[in-house]
Amino acid sequence: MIESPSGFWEPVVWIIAAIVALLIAYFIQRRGEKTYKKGVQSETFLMGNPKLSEGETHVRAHNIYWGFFEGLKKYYVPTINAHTGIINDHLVWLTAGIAIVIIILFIAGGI
Amino acid sequence: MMEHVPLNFPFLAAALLVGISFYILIFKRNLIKLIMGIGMLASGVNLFLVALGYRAGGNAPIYTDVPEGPMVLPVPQALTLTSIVINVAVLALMLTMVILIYRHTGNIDSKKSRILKG
Amino acid sequence: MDKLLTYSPILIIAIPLAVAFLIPLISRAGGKARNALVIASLAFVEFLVIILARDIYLNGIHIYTLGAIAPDLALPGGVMVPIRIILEVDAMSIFMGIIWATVSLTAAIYSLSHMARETGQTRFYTLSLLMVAGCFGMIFTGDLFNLFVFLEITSISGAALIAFRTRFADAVEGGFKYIVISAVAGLMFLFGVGLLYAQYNSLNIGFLASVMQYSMLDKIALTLFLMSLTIKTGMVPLHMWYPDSYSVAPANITAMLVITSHACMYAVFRVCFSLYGITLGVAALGWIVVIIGLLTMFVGVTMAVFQTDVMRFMSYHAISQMGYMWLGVGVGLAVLGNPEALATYGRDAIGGGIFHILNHAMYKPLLFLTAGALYHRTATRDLNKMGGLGHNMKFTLILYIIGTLSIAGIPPLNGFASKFLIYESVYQFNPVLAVVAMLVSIITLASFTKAFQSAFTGPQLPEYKDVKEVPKPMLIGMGILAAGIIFTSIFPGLVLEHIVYPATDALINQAAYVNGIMGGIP
Amino acid sequence: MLSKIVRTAANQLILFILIFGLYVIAHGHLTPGGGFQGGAVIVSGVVMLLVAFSSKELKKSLRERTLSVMESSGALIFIGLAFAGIGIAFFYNFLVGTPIFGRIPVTGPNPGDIWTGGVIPLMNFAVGLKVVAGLSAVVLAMALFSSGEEIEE
Amino acid sequence: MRQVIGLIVLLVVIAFLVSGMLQFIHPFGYPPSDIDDYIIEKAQEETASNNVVASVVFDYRGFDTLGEATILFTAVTGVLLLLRTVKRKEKNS
Repeated sequence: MIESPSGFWEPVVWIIAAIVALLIAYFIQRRGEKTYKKGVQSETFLMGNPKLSEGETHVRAHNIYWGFFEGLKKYYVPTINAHTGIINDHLVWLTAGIAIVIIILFIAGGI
Repeated sequence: MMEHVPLNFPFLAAALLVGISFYILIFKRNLIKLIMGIGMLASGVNLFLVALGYRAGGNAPIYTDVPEGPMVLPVPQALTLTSIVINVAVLALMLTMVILIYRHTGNIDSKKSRILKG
Repeated sequence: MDKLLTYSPILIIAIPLAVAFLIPLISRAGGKARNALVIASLAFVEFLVIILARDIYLNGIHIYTLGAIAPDLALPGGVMVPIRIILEVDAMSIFMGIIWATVSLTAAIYSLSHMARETGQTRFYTLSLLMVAGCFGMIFTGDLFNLFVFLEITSISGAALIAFRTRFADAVEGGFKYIVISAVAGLMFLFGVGLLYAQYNSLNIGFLASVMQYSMLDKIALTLFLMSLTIKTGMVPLHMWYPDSYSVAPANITAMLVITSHACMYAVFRVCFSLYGITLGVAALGWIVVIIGLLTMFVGVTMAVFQTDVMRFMSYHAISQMGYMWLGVGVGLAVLGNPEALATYGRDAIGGGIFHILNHAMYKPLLFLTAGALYHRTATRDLNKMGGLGHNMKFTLILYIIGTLSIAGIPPLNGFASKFLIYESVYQFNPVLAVVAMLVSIITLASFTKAFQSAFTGPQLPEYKDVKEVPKPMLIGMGILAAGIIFTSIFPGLVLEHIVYPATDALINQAAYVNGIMGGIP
Repeated sequence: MLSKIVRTAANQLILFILIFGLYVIAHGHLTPGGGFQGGAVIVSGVVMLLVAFSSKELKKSLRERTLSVMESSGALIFIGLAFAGIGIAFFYNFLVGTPIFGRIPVTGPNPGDIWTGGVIPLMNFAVGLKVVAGLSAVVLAMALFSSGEEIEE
Repeated sequence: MRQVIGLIVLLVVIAFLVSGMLQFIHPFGYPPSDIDDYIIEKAQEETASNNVVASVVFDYRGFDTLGEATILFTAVTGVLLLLRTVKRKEKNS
């Protein structure tokens, strides 16, 4: 039981609710189509083309979210270009961070 | 005896050493020069630490046949000793890794010898 | 028992050190004796940490003065200034200590069979124990220079362990980047320590906090501390070395390195809250940390989406999860000045950040260890070459699913509980921050679904037809962390009340930390 | 493997370097110096031998296994001395006032007495042993590696 | 571009360090010293050693020295770990 300023979170209640929802879904699915033939309808249909071998049908990692990457090229290209694996550039970032933070603290003052 | 040192000269020297070593770390691509820069950075910090402990006209803080007079602070000297040994250890490990990088990639340029990026 | 409790802060640091010095001699007797010694010492350290934690939650801060006439006498001889090195263990320290003891024991059990085929195991275990001791020293010490020394121990052993597989060029490169960054960061930290020593002629955190004036040199020192410690935690934009180094190490070492970066984050909290504390009553530092946290979350997760090296992918996710902690604690730091805001949502924000440290310290090592299990069987880290491994590695699949749901903050797992606290409290500080945090959580789930699909599901690839489940010790090591995740998920309120909020109050309450050292002296 | 003159000179000089290093270690609690400094002096002698003779020759007399055992024992002596005082506190100087190294010098300037310092001289010896073994192991390993020799496990 | 940014931030950092060193720190040779005065005064009867630096290194701050020796041990172990089994790798390849 976590009390937060505007709400609470109790996992046990959530789990019970989830189990109830699963049971309801299961009963709905029980009343579904009875004439489902497993062997035939679960095969991949490739427009009548010859069946591909295993490994060719597996979607490799670099194909997933390709569109996401293409859509955000404006953000991604400069970000990836900033990640030069050169150690000197990392140290430039460190020096720049020191300079920026010290200027901010110097301006902001304090007690 | 350097009783009257103008404008904190040793502290200024330490700060400038740190600055020069940062210049090396930023602009030198040769890994051996990079390690030299880290060594200079460590010597700048050690100079700063040891200069903190100096007391005008002080002797070394060792009572064996010491002449009369004030003694310089012992704690910064102990800190400097520790930091020197730590620096030696770090440099030894870095040089080992540079040897291995040279064995693998054939050069010690931080741009040409990198594999991981992005 | 009582004396053991008195000596436990030093024994927790000194026993791994002594065993590490002993291992090169013991290993003459064979590998089995060495491994048994390592596991036994780590289990004993775990036991000491647990009894010490129980006493601290009951009776408050423990201090241990090294070399004094009485260990719990902080100021011997009636002087007003602490002369010797003092270990000060409060609720926050022991919180990190519980995490570190558990994860190091888990990683050691895992490495029993993950490292079985490698050469140089004796020195591997020696360096692992030195890393354990160094991180415990960082967590428990109350002395700035001592913190620097143990930071260097952790960095050097970590660099040597990252480059453990010297037959690969990228491993050596990652180790070199790690040691260079650590050396520069350590020297910057030492420069800051020198600046504080020049003004107040002391190295003790509690004493310095009692005389801190926030002058110009203090500002320079604060900047050096912040930058030199946050670059070790992989904070954007100083994160670029982080995936390079963490992705090439053996998986059990990466699981430990994640907690060492958490220890550096603990040092940042210690400096900000306990050393400077109320004296920096300006919101500027808090806003700096908050903006850093947002950048860290967003850049980390977006860079992680398209990675194909599984360890590198998880390293970027580690960066992005660090952002949540920076966000929560930064909000608390920004409102440290005004008490009513701190009471309404600041304490909850800091508590959420610290609770997220606990959760992250359980599920991120679990995910790294599952990645190591994949590497153990397929001998590659490239997700493009994997596929259909779930058919044979069912237990690894289940553990990976637990870790994934937890890191993505899916109810009812513990990742959701801490993110819930962070969202709720940050929303009252500034709604935009909470929206960005939720967006980052969604992208996290999406990218982990990608890794899950490409590694475990799909048809059984011909080259992995006869791949087997990983051996038992690795499953046991991962199972301990999974059990911790399940427990924290079912009883979040219990953990929050008894472990997290004491740590939060120990951070906020600076006077208690100072009084732990300075005793009755006003 | 340098010329015969260099090797003979190195054979003679190593004695003096050893004696000077041991003096610096042994008087660490009276004069400037100590375990680290004296150990570094002795390691400079080892480096001189490494330059004069080849690393193959030196490997016959100094083996990494022996060096690592020496280093571990030095570290164990050091942490053991720290543990020995744990009855009062870790790193407590428990030898002050006892017959071995226990005499307390007169306050203020004095000529110095070797039997003072408590555990400090013993710790100096432990650290000196450790530094000698460790740094010579590093130098020897680097020399053997760059000359393509096998480095034992 | 990278050169310009590097130079600018470098100059900013150097300027802050030098200003701190010149203006705000105590004058060279006259440090605040209450801990060190106590140590210089009490070291002889507390640690029975003439060399105050040795008594600080091995008694007052002995834990740092243990860490320092540990760092040396760590570095030596790391070097010997990294330089292992080179011949075997060359044999395999």
